[in-house]
Amino acid sequence: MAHEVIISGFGGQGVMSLGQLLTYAGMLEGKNVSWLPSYGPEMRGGTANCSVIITDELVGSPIVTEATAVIAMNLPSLEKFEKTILAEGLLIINSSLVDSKTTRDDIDVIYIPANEIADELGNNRVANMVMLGAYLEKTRVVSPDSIIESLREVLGHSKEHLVPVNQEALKRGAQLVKNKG
Amino acid sequence: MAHEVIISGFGGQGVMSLGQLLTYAGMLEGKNVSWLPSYGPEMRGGTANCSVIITDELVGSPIVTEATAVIAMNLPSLEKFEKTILAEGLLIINSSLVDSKTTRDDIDVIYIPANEIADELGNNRVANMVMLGAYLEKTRVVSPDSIIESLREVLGHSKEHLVPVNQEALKRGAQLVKNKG
Amino acid sequence: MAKVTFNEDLCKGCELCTTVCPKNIVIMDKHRINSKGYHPATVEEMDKCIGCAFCARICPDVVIEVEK
Amino acid sequence: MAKVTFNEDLCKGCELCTTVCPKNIVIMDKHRINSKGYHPATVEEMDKCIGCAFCARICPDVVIEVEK
Amino acid sequence: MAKVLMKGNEAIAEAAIQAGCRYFFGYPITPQNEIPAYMAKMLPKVGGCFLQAESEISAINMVYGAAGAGARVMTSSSSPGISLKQEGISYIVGAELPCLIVNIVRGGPGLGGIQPAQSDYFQAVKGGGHGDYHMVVLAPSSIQEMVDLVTDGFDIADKYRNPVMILGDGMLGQMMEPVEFREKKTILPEKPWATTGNKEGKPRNIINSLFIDPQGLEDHVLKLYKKYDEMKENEVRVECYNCEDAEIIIAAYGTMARIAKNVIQMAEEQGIKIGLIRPITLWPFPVDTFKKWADSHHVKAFLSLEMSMGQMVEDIRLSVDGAKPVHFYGRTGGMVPTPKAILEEIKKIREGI
Amino acid sequence: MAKVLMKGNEAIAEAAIQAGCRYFFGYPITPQNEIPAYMAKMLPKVGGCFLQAESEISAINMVYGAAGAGARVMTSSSSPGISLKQEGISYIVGAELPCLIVNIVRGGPGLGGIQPAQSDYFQAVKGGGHGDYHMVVLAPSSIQEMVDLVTDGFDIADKYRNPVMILGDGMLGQMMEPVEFREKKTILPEKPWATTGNKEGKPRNIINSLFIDPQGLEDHVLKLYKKYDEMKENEVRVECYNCEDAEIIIAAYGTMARIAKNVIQMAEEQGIKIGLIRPITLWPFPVDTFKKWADSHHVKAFLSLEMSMGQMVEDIRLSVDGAKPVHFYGRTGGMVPTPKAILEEIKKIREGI
Amino acid sequence: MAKVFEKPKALTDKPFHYCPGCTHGIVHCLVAEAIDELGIREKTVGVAPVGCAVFAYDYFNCDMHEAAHGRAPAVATGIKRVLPDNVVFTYQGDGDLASIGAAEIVHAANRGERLTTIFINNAIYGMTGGQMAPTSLVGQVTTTSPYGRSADTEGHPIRVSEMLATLEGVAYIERVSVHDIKNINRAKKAIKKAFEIQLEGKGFALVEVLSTCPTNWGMTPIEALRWLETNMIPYYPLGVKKEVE
Amino acid sequence: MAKVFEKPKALTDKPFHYCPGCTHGIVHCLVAEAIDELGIREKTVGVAPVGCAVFAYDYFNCDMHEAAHGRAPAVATGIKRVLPDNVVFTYQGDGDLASIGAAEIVHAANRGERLTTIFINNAIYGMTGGQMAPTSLVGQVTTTSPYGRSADTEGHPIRVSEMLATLEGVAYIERVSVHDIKNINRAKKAIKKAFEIQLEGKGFALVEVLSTCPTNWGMTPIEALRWLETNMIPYYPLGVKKEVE
Ligand SMILES: Cc1ncc(C[n+]2csc(CCOP(=O)(O)OP(=O)(O)O)c2C)c(N)n1
Ligand SMILES: Cc1ncc(C[n+]2csc(CCOP(=O)(O)OP(=O)(O)O)c2C)c(N)n1
Ligand code: SF4
Ligand code: SF4
Ligand code: SF4
Ligand code: SF4
Ligand code: SF4
Ligand code: SF4
Ligand SMILES: [Mg+2]
Ligand SMILES: [Mg+2]
Repeated sequence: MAHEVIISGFGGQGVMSLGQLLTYAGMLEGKNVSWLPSYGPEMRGGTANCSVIITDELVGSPIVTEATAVIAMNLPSLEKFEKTILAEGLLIINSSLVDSKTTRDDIDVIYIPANEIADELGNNRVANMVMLGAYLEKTRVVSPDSIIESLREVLGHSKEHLVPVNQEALKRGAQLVKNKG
Repeated sequence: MAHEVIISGFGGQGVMSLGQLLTYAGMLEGKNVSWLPSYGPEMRGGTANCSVIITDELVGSPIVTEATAVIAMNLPSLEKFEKTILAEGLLIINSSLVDSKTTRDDIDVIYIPANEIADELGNNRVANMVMLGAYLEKTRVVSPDSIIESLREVLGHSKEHLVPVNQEALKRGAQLVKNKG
Repeated sequence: MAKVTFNEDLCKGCELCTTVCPKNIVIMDKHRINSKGYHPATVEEMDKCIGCAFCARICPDVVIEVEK
Repeated sequence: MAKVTFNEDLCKGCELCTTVCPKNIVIMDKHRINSKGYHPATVEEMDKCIGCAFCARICPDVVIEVEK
Repeated sequence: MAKVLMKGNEAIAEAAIQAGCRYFFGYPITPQNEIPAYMAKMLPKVGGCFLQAESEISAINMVYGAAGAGARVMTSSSSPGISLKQEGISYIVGAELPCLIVNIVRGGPGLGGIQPAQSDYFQAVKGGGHGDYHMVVLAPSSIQEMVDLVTDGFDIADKYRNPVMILGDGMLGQMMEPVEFREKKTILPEKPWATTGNKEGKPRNIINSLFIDPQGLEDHVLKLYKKYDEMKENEVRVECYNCEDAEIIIAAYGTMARIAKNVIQMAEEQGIKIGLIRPITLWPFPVDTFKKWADSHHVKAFLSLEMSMGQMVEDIRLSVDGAKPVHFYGRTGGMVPTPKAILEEIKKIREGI
Repeated sequence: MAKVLMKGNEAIAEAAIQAGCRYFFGYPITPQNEIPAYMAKMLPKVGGCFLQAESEISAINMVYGAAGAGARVMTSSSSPGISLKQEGISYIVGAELPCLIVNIVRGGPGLGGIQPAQSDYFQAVKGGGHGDYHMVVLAPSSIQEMVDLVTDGFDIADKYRNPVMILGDGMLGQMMEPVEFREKKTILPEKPWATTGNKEGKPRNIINSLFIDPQGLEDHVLKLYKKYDEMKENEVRVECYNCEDAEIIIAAYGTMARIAKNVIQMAEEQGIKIGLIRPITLWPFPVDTFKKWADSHHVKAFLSLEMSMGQMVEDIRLSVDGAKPVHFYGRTGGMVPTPKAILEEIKKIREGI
Repeated sequence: MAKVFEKPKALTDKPFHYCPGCTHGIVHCLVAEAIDELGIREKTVGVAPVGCAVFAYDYFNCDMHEAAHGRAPAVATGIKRVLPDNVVFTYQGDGDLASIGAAEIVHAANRGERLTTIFINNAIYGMTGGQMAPTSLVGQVTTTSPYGRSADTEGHPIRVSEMLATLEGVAYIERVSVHDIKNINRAKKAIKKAFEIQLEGKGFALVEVLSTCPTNWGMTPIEALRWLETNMIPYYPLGVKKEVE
Repeated sequence: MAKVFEKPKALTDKPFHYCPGCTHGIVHCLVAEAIDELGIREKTVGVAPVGCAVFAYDYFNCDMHEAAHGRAPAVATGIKRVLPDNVVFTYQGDGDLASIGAAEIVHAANRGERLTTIFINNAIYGMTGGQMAPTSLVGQVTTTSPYGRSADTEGHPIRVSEMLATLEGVAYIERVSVHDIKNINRAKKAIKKAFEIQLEGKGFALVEVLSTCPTNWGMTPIEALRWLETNMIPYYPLGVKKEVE
């Protein structure tokens, strides 16, 4: 199956790097992958997003116009992208920052208080990893191990100490889904 | 008949303005005319030339590649252009500056000691007009009056005093041809 | 008496205004978030304001109006 | 004793060399015309030449060689 | 008015002044230097302004500013200088400003040479600058036509708010021919969009080509292309000469078209029927004219004659669309094809038919 | 080597370094800024030199100097910046210097926008600069291909002593894909013509594009065109995908070709047979490939898909030469056609057949 | 109560798109106030650069041109030659004015064009994401000087005002800063004067404003003001560089 | 007898195409002598401009590049960065260097590129037939200033050396003239020094040479030298404008 995901949020919430980790992991698992960022001056303080495709088929356009999943880290992201989700697709909302609910009733929705969990973990920069944990648990696109391997690759040796907290964040996100499911 | 003339000499010998006068006169007489200068850095101190076409037909290319006449004010001009003259065409050589004779025997050649005559007239800048006088007498392309009218146009009122010497130069050139013919 | 008014939704929370107030009364309102997603600047003890307009002068987003 | 030599065919008759000779011996040869069509510069009273090379120094066309 | 004998370059300049052009920004380059020289002399006398810019880039951007301020304005240059203006031209199109740009083409590429050439055809008609855009490109082949097209060029520019280019060459710029300046009242159009100051109550005028939202930019480009469709509808100009029962039709513009006429005469003397299609607008290209003649049974082939390595020939092939063979003959780098050589070429084509 | 995930822009830079490029001169512009940033970081580590020039014009002229001095050298920019380089490109061609020029295209004309576009096609393949010339223009459609073509581009440039352009777009520059850097020994060719100093006894080397005698310039241009003929012979690259028994053949390059593959898949699911010709060299254009398929009875029509207002479509028409209808569909200004809309377009064409 | 500070009339209602704490906004306000105080809004034509201030045409409430990168002085020259009685100003960044547009500014200044130029020196290319500017300080890390600007290979930062002050056509050049209230007030005076110089037809006027780019400097806005004060001012001395009577 | 003056080895045998009395020829000779005296011919790469000296590549007996109009400093930068151990010089006219190429020279100078620039200021565009240069004097009649250059509309002539001397990267700038023997000898020293500065790696070096253009000034060569002396030198003071130790 082709996974076509949009990850979106404020600049600084780590949406770009989240997408890259996911793409990297897909590559490690031998899938065909692509990652495409939004770019432009609207990024200045505004929202940023990226499209990730992980598939066994060939990747044509890297643009995701019909998403199998959307990870919305803030309200503008939800508003902008919920309509792009395919019927029976997945929407993961960061309920720490988003009060609203989705208006779609033909999709699967998960609310994750990502910032709160990240705060609990003592590092609010891993909110994105909590979201990713949930996404992986739900879709099993790639294994969390591949994500951690990717993370090691990206962080480099000097930041090896950050791996455990990220690992933990992934787990907590997954846990939430398991509990609900 | 179409007259296609090349006028050539050192920069400063007035070959460009000679060509323009002839063209102007042709226009005054209701002919179709064109004037085309050589241009480029080789003019710097080197030779300059222009092509003049006076015809009742339409003027196509303003380039003269097969000349009905060549007016050669100096040696390099003779060497460069004598071969472009049509059989039975006309070559007028400024014998004041050109020692050599032409190598062509299928054309009409006139030798005019233009600078000497101009010196006699007390103005060595009218050597070109002496040559023109000869050319007109030979070909009757336009009338000397039209040339003078053109000259008046070009010189403007302030230089009206130069008209007589030019007129005289034309005559002297014509005279030489008459004497020979 | 003087008064400062914040066009709050324009505030980007840069905090520059807080550094120039001679009365030290301009603060960031950590309890609120404006439509842009920032904690906006505000004045709590308005009575201390002398209307010097320093806060307005340095605000890059022309958020502040001052009356005296 | 000094000697100046003109690579005559390169001369453009600009006359600059004639203005700098301390001995005033560089002149334009009005009787000859070189292949370029100019009256070339020349020295007539070579024995007066002191080999200062001023004429060569100012010549823009490197026409002149000087020996001493 | 009486005929006067004028150099092409000077005629362009005089025609521009008579057409109400009062601003000229340019930078020297051979073989078009008579244009700025004439402007420098004459513009101050009619209350205009000539300014030699520090470069071609500055010149085209001064034109941008002056055009935006509502002036009838022009610039001129030759090949390398026109290359430098490409960004500016793209901006002027994008901001929908009218102006006249003259290219007196010389041989390229690089510093090349200074003799006449037609090797900037692609640059002029396909767009040497970035983005989707077009300019009306006018190719006079006599000094009289140069004068007439300068006037028309300004009007077309104003009508569509788009730059217009005159594509000449060193020969047309340097040669002299009789020319008549037809008495014509120039009525400059109102330009309510010009930035002449924002009086209270009026909307502000903004000269701009930035559309950060891609949908906005696409809409803008579509608007430009609507204008291009109108230009294709209204502005195509072409001369057909001797085409009726011609066996081979030459296509040539500008200087080349003059030479083509000599060829036609020579051919006629030898009993060969040759016609000429002379595009006067190189863009919009006279596609329909070519189509029409391509459909005539007597026309066996086309021959594009160029002072370049084969550029216009592509537009002819696109127009003829395979209906008849389209041949090419050209010289480049400042070399001008001779009527004789062209006739040889034609004879070869006839043998092949 | 193992696969790595890389942004297109960074992949270009890394590929260049691996291909032995040690000199980069450029000027910032979105969406290609990752190229200079990568070069700034990496070149000093391999003994090379990165220099941010004061402008695109300076950058291309620094490239001219460095290439003449014998270096493997590149520059990159995006649309408005590439317009500014046109004079320089024409000089580099004229002086027969090898270099790589990258254009990560964005929407135009003018300042336009910064989203991906293909509207600089004409500029790249027809020659945005003055004079008769060509460049090999390579259009990758994946990051892996970008890497491969950068290497090949340098080699082609050296082989013919002519600049080579990589024509990408904002999407290819910004996206990430897995890429493998194939182990390849770079053997830089000898450049005896380079100006590295004139040792006694050797002939002097002169880098120049001026030929003041028109016959000399024409001879030079003919020499260039001989090289272009060789390039047409040797360097054409094209991918045919699904063309066997296709009813309609899409032509698309770069990003558009990726989307075309989605369309083909969608169409297949609906029982419609669509093929794709993907020119990899936009110049020399794969004329013969188009001719070949145009002659197949099963092919009813071609459709040029572009992120521009219809530019490559002209080269397709020239190739097909009337044998089959050639349609066009495009979006511009940063808008990217969706597979759905394209399929609609295809269905309309099928109805018309 | 009277208004002692409100949004100038010469600014539109459009909110600025600048990053939080970016001093472009302060300078916009000063320019607008000068226009208001001189009562010239209706006859002013502004020229926006390519740089973070590219949308200045949306902010200044007068007729505006958007110029190509670096070419604002040429565009403004074209406008001013056509409309000598209007007031024309340009607003340019340091990449725009000092790098790609170096020839244009030198020549507009040398010609003594009656223009008012606001030159924002923030020692970086803001809009394109933080590349080295000709004005970046030695040692400053940017995306294109990742090891810090090296005087040896990239040269020292260019002092544009000092360089232009050598030109005859220049009537007025001053360098100011906006890192605190005192300096903002001085900047305001300078900007107003630069318009007055144009109104008096004296020649070319330019105000260089030392500015911040918190985003690409990687600092908070407050840190950025301090960095400006501590690092930029010593290298770029404030004050009048030229003034003709 | 020994040769006290002969054609330098660093000149080819090709006769110059310059007009009679044009001082371009004198300066060529001085440059070639400096190269000979320093023994650097084999490692020197020259860059010719677009201007009357466009054919300099035919005259200097070393490897040469012909640059686009105004871009010689950029071309030279490209060469020098690739060949830091070679000696690179440019030869540019005043249209080339001071007008179209203003940005390139300012930035090459500011970067302190190790280049030697010979700048021929003849107050006119020679090659294109006598248009106004940025260095043309006020009142000077040219084809594009037919009523004489007006300071009011065209600005005062630009003093490039003084302007560039404000830049940190400049190691040496001197203005010289070639209107008489004494000055030619001074010019020779300056040109040689400008090469030495490069050999020592000190930074950017430029020698501005006041020159004549008898053809476009409409004077005899001798008159032209006097005009230079009487009119140009008072406006363009000779001497060292900058020199670092
Ligand atoms: C011809 C051209 N080159 C480059 C660019 C890309 N570009 C846009 S803004 C900019 C520089 C901005 O820096 P600066 O002028 O200092 O303004 P700031 O953003 O710092 O205010 C550049 C290089 C462009 N748009 N056009
Ligand atoms: C891009 C470009 N613009 C203009 C020209 C035309 N051009 C050739 S030389 C020249 C100026 C020459 O003047 P200068 O640099 O002062 O040199 P000089 O001839 O006086 O020695 C110009 C404008 C050109 N070749 N290329
Ligand atoms: S006006 Fe002055 S005193 Fe009042 S809040 Fe602002 S800065 Fe403080
Ligand atoms: S200066 Fe303005 S934008 Fe910044 S915090 Fe204060 S009010 Fe908000
Ligand atoms: S070397 Fe000196 S003395 Fe001799 S001719 Fe020349 S200038 Fe005169
Ligand atoms: S200076 Fe040289 S070119 Fe001039 S006249 Fe003397 S020898 Fe001849
Ligand atoms: S990037 Fe820098 S200059 Fe641009 S708006 Fe942001 S802070 Fe201001
Ligand atoms: S035109 Fe002037 S500068 Fe050029 S060669 Fe002649 S005299 Fe010298
Ligand atoms: Mg900046
Ligand atoms: Mg000059």
